[in-house]
Amino acid sequence: MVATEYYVALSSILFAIGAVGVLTRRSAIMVFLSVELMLNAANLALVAFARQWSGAGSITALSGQTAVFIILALAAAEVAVGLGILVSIFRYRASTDVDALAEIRL
Amino acid sequence: MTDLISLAAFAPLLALIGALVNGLFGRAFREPLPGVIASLSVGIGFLLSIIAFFALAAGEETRVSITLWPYLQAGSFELSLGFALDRLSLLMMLIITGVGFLIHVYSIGYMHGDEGFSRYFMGLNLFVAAMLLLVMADSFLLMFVGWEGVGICSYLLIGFWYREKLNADAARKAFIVNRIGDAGFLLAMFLTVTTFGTLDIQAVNEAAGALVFGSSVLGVIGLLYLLAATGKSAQLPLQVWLPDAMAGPTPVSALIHAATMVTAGVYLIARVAPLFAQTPAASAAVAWVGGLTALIAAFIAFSQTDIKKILAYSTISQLGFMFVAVGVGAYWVGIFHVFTHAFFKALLFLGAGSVIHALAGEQDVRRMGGLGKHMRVTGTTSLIATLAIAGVPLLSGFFSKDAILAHTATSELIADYGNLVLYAILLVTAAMTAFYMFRWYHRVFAGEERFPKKLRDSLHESPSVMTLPLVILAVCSVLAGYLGLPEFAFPNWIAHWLEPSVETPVSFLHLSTSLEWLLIGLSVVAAAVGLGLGYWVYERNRGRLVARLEESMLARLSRSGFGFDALYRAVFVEPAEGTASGLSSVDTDIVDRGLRAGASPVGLLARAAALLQSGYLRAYALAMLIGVLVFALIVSLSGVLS
Amino acid sequence: MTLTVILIPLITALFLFFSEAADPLVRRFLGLLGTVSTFLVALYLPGTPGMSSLWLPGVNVYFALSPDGASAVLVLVASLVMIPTALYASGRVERRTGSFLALLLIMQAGLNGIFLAKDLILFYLFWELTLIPSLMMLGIWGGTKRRQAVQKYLIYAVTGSFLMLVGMLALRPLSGAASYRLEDLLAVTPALPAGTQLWIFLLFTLAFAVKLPLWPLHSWLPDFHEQNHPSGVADVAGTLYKVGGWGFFAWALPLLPGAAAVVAPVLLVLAAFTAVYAAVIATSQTNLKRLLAYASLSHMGLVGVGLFGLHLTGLSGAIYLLAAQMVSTGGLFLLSGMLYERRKTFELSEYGGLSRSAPALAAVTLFVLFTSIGVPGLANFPGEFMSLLGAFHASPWLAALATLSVIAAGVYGVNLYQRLYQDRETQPVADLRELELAVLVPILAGILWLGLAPGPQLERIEVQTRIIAQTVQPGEEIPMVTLGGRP
Amino acid sequence: MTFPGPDINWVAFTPPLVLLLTAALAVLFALYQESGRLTAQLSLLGLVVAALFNLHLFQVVRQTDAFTSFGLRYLADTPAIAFNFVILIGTVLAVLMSYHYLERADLDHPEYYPLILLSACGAMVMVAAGDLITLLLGLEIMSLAVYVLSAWRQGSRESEEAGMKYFLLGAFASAFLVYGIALLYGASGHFVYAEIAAVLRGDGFDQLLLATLGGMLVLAGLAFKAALAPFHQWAPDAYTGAPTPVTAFMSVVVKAAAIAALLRIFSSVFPDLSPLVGQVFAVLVALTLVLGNLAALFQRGVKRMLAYSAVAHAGYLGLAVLAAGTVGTRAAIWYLTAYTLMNVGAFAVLSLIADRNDRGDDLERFAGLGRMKPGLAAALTVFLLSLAGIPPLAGFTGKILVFQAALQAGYVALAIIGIVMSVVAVVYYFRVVAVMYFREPEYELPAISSWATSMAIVVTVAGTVLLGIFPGWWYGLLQAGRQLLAGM
Repeated sequence: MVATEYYVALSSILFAIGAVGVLTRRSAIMVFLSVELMLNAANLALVAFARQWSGAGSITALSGQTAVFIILALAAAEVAVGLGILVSIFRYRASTDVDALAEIRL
Repeated sequence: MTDLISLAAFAPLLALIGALVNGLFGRAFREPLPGVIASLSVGIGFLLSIIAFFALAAGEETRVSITLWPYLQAGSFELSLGFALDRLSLLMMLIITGVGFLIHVYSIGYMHGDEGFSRYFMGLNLFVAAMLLLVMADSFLLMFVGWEGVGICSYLLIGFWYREKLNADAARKAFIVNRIGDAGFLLAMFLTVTTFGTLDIQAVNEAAGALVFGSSVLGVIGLLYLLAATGKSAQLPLQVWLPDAMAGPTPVSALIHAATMVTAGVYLIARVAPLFAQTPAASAAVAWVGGLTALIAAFIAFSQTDIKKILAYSTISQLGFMFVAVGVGAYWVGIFHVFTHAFFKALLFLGAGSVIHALAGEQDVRRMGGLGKHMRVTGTTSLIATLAIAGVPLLSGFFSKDAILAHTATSELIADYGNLVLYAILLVTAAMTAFYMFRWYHRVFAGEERFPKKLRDSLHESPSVMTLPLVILAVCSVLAGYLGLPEFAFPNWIAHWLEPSVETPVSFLHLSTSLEWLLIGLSVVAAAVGLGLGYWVYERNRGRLVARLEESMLARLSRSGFGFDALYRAVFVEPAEGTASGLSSVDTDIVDRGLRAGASPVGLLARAAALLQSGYLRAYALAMLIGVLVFALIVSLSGVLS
Repeated sequence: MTLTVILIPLITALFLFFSEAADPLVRRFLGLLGTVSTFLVALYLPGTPGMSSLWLPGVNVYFALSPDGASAVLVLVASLVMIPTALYASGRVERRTGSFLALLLIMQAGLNGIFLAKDLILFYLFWELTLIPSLMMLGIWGGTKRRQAVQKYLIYAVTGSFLMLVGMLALRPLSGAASYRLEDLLAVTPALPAGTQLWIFLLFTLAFAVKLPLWPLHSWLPDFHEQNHPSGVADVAGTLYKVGGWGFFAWALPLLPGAAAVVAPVLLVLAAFTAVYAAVIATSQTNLKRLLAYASLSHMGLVGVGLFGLHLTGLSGAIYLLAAQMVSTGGLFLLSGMLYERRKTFELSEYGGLSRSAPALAAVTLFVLFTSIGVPGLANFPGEFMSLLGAFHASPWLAALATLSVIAAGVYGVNLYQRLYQDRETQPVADLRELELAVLVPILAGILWLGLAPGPQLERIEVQTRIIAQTVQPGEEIPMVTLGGRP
Repeated sequence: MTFPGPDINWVAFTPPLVLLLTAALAVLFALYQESGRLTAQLSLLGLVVAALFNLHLFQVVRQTDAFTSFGLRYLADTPAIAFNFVILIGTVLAVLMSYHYLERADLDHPEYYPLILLSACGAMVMVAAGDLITLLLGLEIMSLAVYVLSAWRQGSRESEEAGMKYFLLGAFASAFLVYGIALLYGASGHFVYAEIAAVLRGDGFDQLLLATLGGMLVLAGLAFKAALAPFHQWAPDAYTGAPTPVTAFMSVVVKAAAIAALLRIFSSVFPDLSPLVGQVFAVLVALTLVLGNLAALFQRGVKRMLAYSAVAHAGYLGLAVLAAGTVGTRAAIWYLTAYTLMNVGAFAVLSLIADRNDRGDDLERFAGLGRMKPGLAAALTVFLLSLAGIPPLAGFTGKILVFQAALQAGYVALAIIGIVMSVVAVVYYFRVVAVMYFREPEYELPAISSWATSMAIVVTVAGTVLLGIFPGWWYGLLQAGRQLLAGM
């Protein structure tokens, strides 16, 4: 059986990639997708931990797994709202460049 | 008896009421009324003082305390305002109210027609009230109330004709110089409290008597009181204000700057005689200050040309004599000279006032002369006063001055501090006094008429309201001395009278009768030399010698008042003004700017903080990520370290 | 009863805010009604019971007021000064008089609160509350450079007071006191460790030194006075609001005696220096209001001298001087307003010889000036004397230094009088008007009252003085002074 | 495997439930409406009903005991109920502010009010959350609605920029939060605060590093919502760009919920983590106080100044959070109550002065306001002075409480930093007052009349003043009943 540490390591790498993506991509869509990657990295960690805790008691293990479902649902809701705003912006600016969103400053 | 003595306590109140009435309603009164009110208030005070005086003389007790009301009182704090009427203070009261009354009456004539008539009498009455307070006080604090009070009245009256800048300047100078002395008085009180725990004069005197002879704290207290006294009595180094103070109306000069206020310093030292008797050092300082002042002022008086300034320097010089007296431990002698001086100096000033009145304001003796013929009463009375102050035997000044000389020569208190040198100085000064007073009289009343011819016809003797006081004062100037005939051969009333008030263990060398007569003879010689020299220089030599000496160093030194004004201007006034304006710019430019500069980094930081908000989303994300990474780093490091 | 001296001005202020459209006489009546009735209540205040009710339960702040001792004295004197001040304001402030009077009365309420508060946080509340009306008066009715003056004043005042708040708030948790009430704090705070006492005391000092004010934290003062409304009314209020000395006296010294003993010598040096420094600067001022500002700064230096000598006599004297200078300095500012009304300037070079056309004004000015420079028999003297005497016990040399300010005071006092009223006569001016006379009578009465019979008020002040003396030097016998009578 | 039946205590979450139902109903109405007036009125009704339920809940809690639902996942104790009141007040005020504003700004769409209600509902869930997942749910319900609201001004570059920034950064922060939750779960095996704390305190616990790391990430996620530096940078921009009523709503309700969550976590889970967490949080608070206040100092736009000031106030709340579990919780609630009143009040006045597109909030525009609109100027003065912490207004008492809390927790240096920054704050708040009263009018202001906004202003002024003079009443209520998780 693969040790939990490996899953967690993988998840943290995914999380880091997501974070770097947020910082480096200029397209709002790509930024958002990077965030999704980070959320799913967390989901991976949760699942891995849930398996680790499966010996400790049914509720403990299950709660981790159910949390993943809730987070998935939340991510989906975020997509809905985020894309809505994005579309609205795109309609007026014809661009999704986040660096263009710098008119309010100082 | 006590009740009769206590009547005197109403004297200052009466004067105060007089001042209030004139101050509030004076402008509504017609001319003589304010003067009458003022004179009456002082005159009644004089009567009360006389009653109290005789009551005290007749009674058993030598001191009556009257408590007015508690002043500073809280818990064991206690300071009641109260009067102490004893032989010394009652004598002073007699002088103040008596001479004061005469001068008030004189002023009715002198100030005739002045637009500030009622204001003048308000000031004069207020002065009498304050001066009475000063001498009647039973504590240093109340004495200080009077002390500052007379200073303020002096200020008001010197600057009476305030629209002349010179007069206002003179008043200001007098006030400020006096304030220096007052600061000394304050410090003296502080040290008195910390040393004795009380400000009650009698208690301090008793406690001081119990302290070690010559203890340094007593010396310091003595020196501080001396500082106070030099301010009020125009002694070195604070004498500079008195000549300028002549800017006030002449009766004011007579009352305040000759007869009463300026003697407050002498009174103060006599009042704390037991304290000074315990400290030869401070006493010697008093005596030496007095001696040097007497000499220098007499020297300056030689060359003055203002009829009043000559008298002012004479006053300073005579006050020097008094200081010597109280400095050598002869306290009653000091008061005795205060007493006689009050008459003849007031008389001299009033005479001068009469002259100025007659000459329509002329004050320069170079434009006078020969006035005796035109103003017989003024001339005669002035002559009496001149002879009295010159120390001509059998007149009052002779007795008091001789007593000072004799006691200086025989003082044991300051025997270690060169009392014989001091005696020599005083003897010379006595001769000088006779000389310059002769000059004064001669320049004004005798010799050729140097005033403008057109004045000649209008020349007149002053009205009787002015001459009557002159006559009374002249009589006193003759007789006052007989109250204090030389002790060794004659009955001396004043020494006996004052003894309970100024009793100290100070003793004087007991001389043989012939030596005493020798000392008297020396005094007579000094007066004679001075007068004779004066006669020769001004009558026989017709001033030619003087004219030749006019440009000599000494003459210039004398004319410039020994250069004190210039010196003080350069050493104190200008540096002080410079410091003031310098500090003023330091305050706005350095202190203020400095604090503002201290706050300026806040402004820079604020702009920097605003700049952090770049507007770029990815920069914000970076900041968040850095935050999280730093968190993680801290946690991991702590994990590794632990 | 105690609360009424705060409520009356507040309620009057409320009416005044809405009196802008009313007849000027209505405003004057309201102003007089508020101030006079406050004064009357203040007269009966000493000896009445205080109040104490829980105000903020979480941190145990009590709404505790008590008119004991010095509190009642200061309330009484401040209320007296407020009567002529309000009266004069009603006649001299041209724009939005109602609001001005309202702010004035709010200040009065705040001041009374400052003096009466017996809870540390409540004290702070009133302390800060009073700042706002004072700022508004300066900002709305002030001169052309008022905004700079406001900013400076605000920053100085707030920096000090906010830091003090930290010290105050720390006091209870660190000492374990039951509440912020004075009595509860007094029971435990003197036992705090020296280090703790020290930093809290320093925070207190910052605020109180700004408001005393003490060199070098005084820079706001000259600008504050120079820029305030030319009637001088706001300056009077500002003068009453110089309550730093009260802060030290009522709170910092008794609560933190250990630190007080350490810091007071330093503060004594600063205070003595301030007294002389300001008096010397005053001699060179050519603007009437700046001159008065520095003169009052010098007085506050003397208040400090009395306080930091930590001696019974000086402590009582300092508070007495604080009360007395309210009347004398207040009177001078009102007189400056009257002069301004005649000449439309504060530059002394524009004045001269006014004594001829306005003798009564001249006489009153001289009288108040003499009071201000500490002439005995008048209001300032007893306090000044006792302050210096107290300091003399602690340090004769510093007291002597501070005494030099007496001389400098003489200089600026008579200089000022000469430049205003003596010398060559300038354009004649009107003498005192009826309103002005009415304004000045209470001031003169106050000067005589405080100058001639300080005994009863000093007795009240001493109640608190003893507390300080006992906590600062426990066990040590305070040398009692018999200033007169036979020991 | 046995599954215990759900332990649902419906009374415990009646207030958010009412809001949820009202929101749903309002959305239905919205389908048939052009104007938002009806939905606004319905929302107000719902809010009032929710408040009544909350009041009832409060009475029950005072008389009996705090109660829970879903195990320890939903807590209805005194703090939660008090927070509910704060949220309800903030929401009512925001609705009142929006009532005429939306019409004037041409933003009047009926969906606006349901979104506000949903957001408030999410905030209430967050406040009551007793476990990390409930917390996350509440946070997302609240945030998603607010993202939309801040971008409400369609076609406005600022508003859309605000919405987009807020959304993207918010999602980014949520990722941290979620990852933190995962790590905490990994370390302890639980999501419920009480259970996590029990595990952490248990014998043989050896995952402190992992748990602390998780705690830090959770902290970062919540710090974002509370706008604590360095996670605050979205706030000034979003606050500036969003329509003013939304800004007001965000700055109080979102902040209240985030602070509530922080308080719960700080009083249950964090005490058992490494003490580093507290220290790191203190640094965040200090940073927030410094950056927020300093950046506000030179702002020319009043709205942006208030935006930065809102950041700064997160710092003051942070002072109370440091003392969570003891006096801190009550201090924070009290402060938030005052803050809600004065901050919304200030924005409400601003909305009556600025142009319809929120432009024209320059300082110069306020010149002479004291003369032109004395009532508005006086109200704004009250709010600004209260924000500055000047007695006897509510902000002053709040300041006393939070500083007292921080000092009691031993953070003396932090308190001094905070108070120094308060001095800076007084300067920028008072500058507005000075401009209003000390200068002559320069601009012609639009004549805007709105009874709803005026009512909001009257209520907030009254609240700010009364709460300042009589602070004991509300604080006394906060002391009643029990605080769950405290001191665990």
